[in-house]
Amino acid sequence: MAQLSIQGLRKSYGRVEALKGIDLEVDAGEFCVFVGPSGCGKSTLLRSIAGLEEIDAGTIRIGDRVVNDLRPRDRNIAMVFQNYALYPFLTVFENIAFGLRARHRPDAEVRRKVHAAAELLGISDLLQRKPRQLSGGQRQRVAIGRAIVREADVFLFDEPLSNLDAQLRDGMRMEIKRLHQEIGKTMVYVTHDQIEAMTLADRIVLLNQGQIEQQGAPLDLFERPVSRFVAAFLGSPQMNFLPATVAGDAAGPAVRVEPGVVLPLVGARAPLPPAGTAVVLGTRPEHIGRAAGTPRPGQHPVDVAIDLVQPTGSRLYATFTLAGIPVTAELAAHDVQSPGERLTMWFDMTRAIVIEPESGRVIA
Amino acid sequence: MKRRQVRMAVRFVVAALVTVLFLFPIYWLAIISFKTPDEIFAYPPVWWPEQIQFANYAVLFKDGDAVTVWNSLVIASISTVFAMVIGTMCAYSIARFRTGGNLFSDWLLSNRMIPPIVIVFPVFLLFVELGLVDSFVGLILLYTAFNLPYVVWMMRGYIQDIPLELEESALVDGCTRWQVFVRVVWPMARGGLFATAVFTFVFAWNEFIFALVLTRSEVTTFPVQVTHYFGGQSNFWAKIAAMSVLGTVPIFIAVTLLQRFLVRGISLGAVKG
Amino acid sequence: MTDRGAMRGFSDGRRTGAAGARATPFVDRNFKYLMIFPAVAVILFIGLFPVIHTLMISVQNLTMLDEDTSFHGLVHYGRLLSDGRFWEAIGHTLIFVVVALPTELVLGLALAYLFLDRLPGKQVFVALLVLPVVVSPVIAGATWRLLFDQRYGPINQVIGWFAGEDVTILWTVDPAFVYPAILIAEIWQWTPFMFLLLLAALSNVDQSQLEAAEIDGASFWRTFFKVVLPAIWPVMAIAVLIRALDLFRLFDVVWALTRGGPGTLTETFSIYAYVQGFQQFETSYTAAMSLVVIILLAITVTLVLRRMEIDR
Amino acid sequence: MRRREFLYTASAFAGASALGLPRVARAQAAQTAVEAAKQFAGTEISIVWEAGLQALDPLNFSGPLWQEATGIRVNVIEVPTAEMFTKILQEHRAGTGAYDALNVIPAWMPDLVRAGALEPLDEYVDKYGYRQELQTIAPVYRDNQMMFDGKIYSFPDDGDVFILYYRTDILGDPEIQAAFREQHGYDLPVPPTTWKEFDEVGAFISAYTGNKPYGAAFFRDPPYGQFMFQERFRNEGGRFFDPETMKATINSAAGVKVFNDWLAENEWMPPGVQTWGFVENLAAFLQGDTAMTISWPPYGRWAAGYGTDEEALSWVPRSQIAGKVGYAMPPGGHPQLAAGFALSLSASSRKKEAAYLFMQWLNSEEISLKRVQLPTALRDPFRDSHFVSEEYMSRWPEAPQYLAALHEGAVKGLLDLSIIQTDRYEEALRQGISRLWAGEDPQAILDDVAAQWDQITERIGVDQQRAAYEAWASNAAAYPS
Repeated sequence: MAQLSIQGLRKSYGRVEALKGIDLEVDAGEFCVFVGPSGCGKSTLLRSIAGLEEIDAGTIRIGDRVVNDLRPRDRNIAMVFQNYALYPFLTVFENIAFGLRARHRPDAEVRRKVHAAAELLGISDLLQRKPRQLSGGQRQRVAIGRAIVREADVFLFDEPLSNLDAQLRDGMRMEIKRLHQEIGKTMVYVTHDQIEAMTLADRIVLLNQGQIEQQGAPLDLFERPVSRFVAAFLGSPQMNFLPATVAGDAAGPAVRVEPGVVLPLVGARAPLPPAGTAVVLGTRPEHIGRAAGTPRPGQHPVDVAIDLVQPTGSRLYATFTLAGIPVTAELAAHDVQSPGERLTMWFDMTRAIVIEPESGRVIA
Repeated sequence: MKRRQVRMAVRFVVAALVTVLFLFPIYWLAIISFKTPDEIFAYPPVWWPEQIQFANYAVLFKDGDAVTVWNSLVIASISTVFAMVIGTMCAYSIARFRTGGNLFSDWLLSNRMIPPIVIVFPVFLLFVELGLVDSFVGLILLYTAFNLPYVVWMMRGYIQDIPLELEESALVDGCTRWQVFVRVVWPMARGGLFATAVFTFVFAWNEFIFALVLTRSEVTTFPVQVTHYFGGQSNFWAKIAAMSVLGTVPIFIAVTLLQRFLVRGISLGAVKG
Repeated sequence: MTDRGAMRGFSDGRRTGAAGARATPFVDRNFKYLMIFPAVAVILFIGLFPVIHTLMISVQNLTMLDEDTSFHGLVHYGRLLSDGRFWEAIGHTLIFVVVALPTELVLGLALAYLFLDRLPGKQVFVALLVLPVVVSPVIAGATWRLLFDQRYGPINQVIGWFAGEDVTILWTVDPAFVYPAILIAEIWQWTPFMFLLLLAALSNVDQSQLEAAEIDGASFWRTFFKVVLPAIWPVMAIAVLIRALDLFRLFDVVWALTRGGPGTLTETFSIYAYVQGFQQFETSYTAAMSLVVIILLAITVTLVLRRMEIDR
Repeated sequence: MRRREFLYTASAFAGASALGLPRVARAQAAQTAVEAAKQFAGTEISIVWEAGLQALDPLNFSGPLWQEATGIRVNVIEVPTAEMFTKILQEHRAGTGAYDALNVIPAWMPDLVRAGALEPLDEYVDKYGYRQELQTIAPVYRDNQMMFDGKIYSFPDDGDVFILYYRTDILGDPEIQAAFREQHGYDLPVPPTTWKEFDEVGAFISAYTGNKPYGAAFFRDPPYGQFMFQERFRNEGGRFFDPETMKATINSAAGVKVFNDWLAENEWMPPGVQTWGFVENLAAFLQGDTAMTISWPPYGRWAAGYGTDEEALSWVPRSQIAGKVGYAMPPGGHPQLAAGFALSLSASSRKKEAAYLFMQWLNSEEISLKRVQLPTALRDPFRDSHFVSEEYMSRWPEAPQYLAALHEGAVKGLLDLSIIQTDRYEEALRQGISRLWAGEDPQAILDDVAAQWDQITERIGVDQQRAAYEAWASNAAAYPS
């Protein structure tokens, strides 16, 4: 049964519509991530769930209660904020205990729960410190601790890792994932970072301009994006989008990206529009590789001249020009020596998508 | 290197001279309070008394005049606490909910601009009506009211500097609005509370015109007491000096202890930090 | 990242429907009004009532002997127009404002520069220099009375050392010296105020901009006007405004030193109002005078604020 | 008197009245008051008193004594002179009953009575048999500072009068006398009796001794100078108003002469004398820096060293001139009865009876004699009996001459101008004096002051003011006869 259920949620600030009708169900124990570019409404959505924003229309249910008109304190939720929102004047212990104290829980219970949470997060030895004596990661743990002692129905995370440096972020991400596995609570997590979204989520909700663009399991979205927006948002480096036209071909559906370069589309697909229609071909960098040996089915060779090489150590990004735009390919570390090199690339056309340019919808 | 040192030495000497110059009047006042009558009326003036003596202070304590410092302390302290609590509540409402809009804020602040001389008479009549003349309650109420615009103005700035997330977090964690104010905003604004309270206190401590008109004998404050020594037949310079020192020392101590909060308070919040 | 743009605050908690009225307690629903209520009540009580009362008595005719509360129209306002002493008092007040204010500003700025860079004992100097500001103005006035005493005060004595003979400057009587005497006392008390503010403001000026100016070879004055002044302007504006308002109600120091004399040469508005209201009991006339001044002040301050566009 | 003595006296007194012992006849008013007041034991009455030395009387002496005798506590409200009139009138307007008894300066009486602030006392005086003792107050005070419109409004309680104090050793110095005679062709008058003589003697001493001491110094600070002007102006033949038109005549030749003489005197007086008030002038005289001065009676007591070892008087510089001071009428012979407090009953008091009894007791023959001898307080002899008190005469060697001078002053003295809103006229005059020190032309200043006076008169109403002035001027002590 759905732990969190939202129907027809609308919210505007003056004349700016922040949320334009959101429908969403989050199952009990599910880890749901709201992701999207800044300004897409994901934080507003989260804050509406928390009761920090008042909504203009729609219904929000937590469990079987409609919480629209409940104060935040009455919704039985817990929330972790981007800047941790720790109280600098309280010790770590009191920070974690804050919610319990506000509800006047007995002292023994407070102590027991705080210590349990601290244990879980590995911050037991920090309890008597003040927040300013903690590192960023430790502060984050305290913030999480403060949320989990509450034993709330739903946990909300508002970009909790964005203030951490890259290395710490990876570590914390793992811990949050483990935490979710251990306590098994419903979690709603907001981020603008697609890697976080991909790695953490049971379900990703991708928002764009106040609407849900697509939602589902991470791999679903990655592999079967419904729109150019989704395709572009997930994956790094970004998917290449090449202008193309539909080409009728005896062997099957194909697109022409530039004179002489016709790429056949492989796999089960919806039928393409008539030949000559302008479309956009989407292909991810990791689906372009240096030709070697015999091509697997669906791999199609294209001759290119490399313009730019960006080695990352384990991999290498090579950029060449095709259809008048730069295209990036993700290659093995030593596949290309220097710019100017001419070589043959294999395009994996089983994974390529075709997009209708006007609407941005994926059509095949 | 050498030139830099010379420059600093010169600056140091100038700074020292300026400081001495600015402190001299206070020194003179203080030293008079220790002089004997003969030394006060000595010509040419005596810059350092032969022997420090406390007779001028002893008289103040013996006659009970020193109690006016206590009166000032009571009135200034209580009115400061009231003004801080009420003012900070109001400031919070304005800062976070924009209550009443700019018009309300402007109106609040404009109350501070009214010269005291202008309203002291109507206030007197009002107090007569309410039996508040020559009462602690009256002056406390008046100073509270007079300080409120300043407190609201200052505290609004400090509250705006508090990250909103702290309050939101508290709301989610189970606080009512009032609990948020008491448990989060109040402790977070501590620095601002001090800075503002110093000046609220100084104002109430030093205020003269209201105290002059609205007190009789029970709650005379120390500035009014000092003017009592400007008698019709005599100016008691020794008493004036001793009473002034008695009333000024506490404020010097307070201000020195709270030095680091001073600048923002003094500048109506224009200078942060 | 936040989706909320410039919104830094809470929604007001009153947009919820009927269901909300039930679910959210009264206190939380009306929280913002309950929070301003005590302050508004106190200020209305002490701030608004007297002004309205002043307005009322200004159109009556209350004097020392007469408690005539019948309506007299605007006679007192008319009398104000032809009362030379009132306008002179306003003029004297303005003299204090226009002389003391720039002097305090310039001296304060010079002092701030003196203490800007590293200096041994800086903290102590600053802590000591601030003391005059918190001395009660009445006490400050009394202190300067002592200092300016032509016989038992040290100022004439020191001047005498330089002059090589005893001098007897009558600081509180001689028309050539009364203004300097009052101004010296006033400037003594409030220059540290300017100093403290400007020191803080100067310390906050972006160092990289100063260094850039230095590298460009700009002169001190050029740097000051192009870089420093714009940076400290907001603080300076506030300081000037505060001081201007304070100077306009100047009372205590003048009262202690000259009582507005000799004659009415140094009578400020506040002193004139005190004399009229409390010594001569021209109650209604004083009320009219007060209201005119409140209105003049309000207009001036509003204009100045608009001009300076001080951040609310 | 020290505190222990007060208590001794107090207990002896209380014991005596408790036993109902017959007392000398003239002490009856005090005793009557005490007996009648006992019914109010346990209450508290408030009395407005001038702040500072004056208030030490009720605070340390009469207040405790009264409480001991009657059980009525006295709450002394100290107010600086400059604020007294304001506060009394304010309080009356407010009607709070915060003040029961008042100290008032006679010049304020017409205004206070007109405003209804003072309670008529006749009824109480008769009820408590005080008329007889009122008659023994020195006539000039009794006849002029007690009644208004035929009713008693206050008890004169302070014989304030300006006395000329001069150094007998200096004016009597044979060497100086000889030199003076040589220069001026007449014997140095000890003391000078006209302003011409005074100025010549003063200037001569300053010059002869090289300003050690100066020939004389005065109060010149306007609040005090104002009294000095009133005295000298009238001794020079000046009149304040034309009784027909009520036009101010303060700018007459007499007024200008006074101003010009003042300016001339400043030349040989101590530099800065323009700013001198009570204390500066006192300090200079006691320290032997000036040979003559004019002031209120306490100068004479302190110059003799009477009571100056009291702690409360520690602010008075020690007298270097005890035994060397002579007392006389100021030049012209008619001293100003400057200010001088009287006791009045507040009309808004809610404890009139008790407050009245305290006033009667304070003012009575028995108690007032003690009070005028308090060295710290500033109440000066005002009853016929005070001037001839054996006890008082024994206080210091020259005390008999001192009392004689005060007595003479009470006979020849000139009343302060006292009409409707006197304070406004005085204020204009005070401002005129401060302009004189600022260097403006005497005639121009006085013309201006006269114009201001006319304006004030017009605002008050010429006829009304004329009536008030006529009533005042009809007193024998209004102008020298």
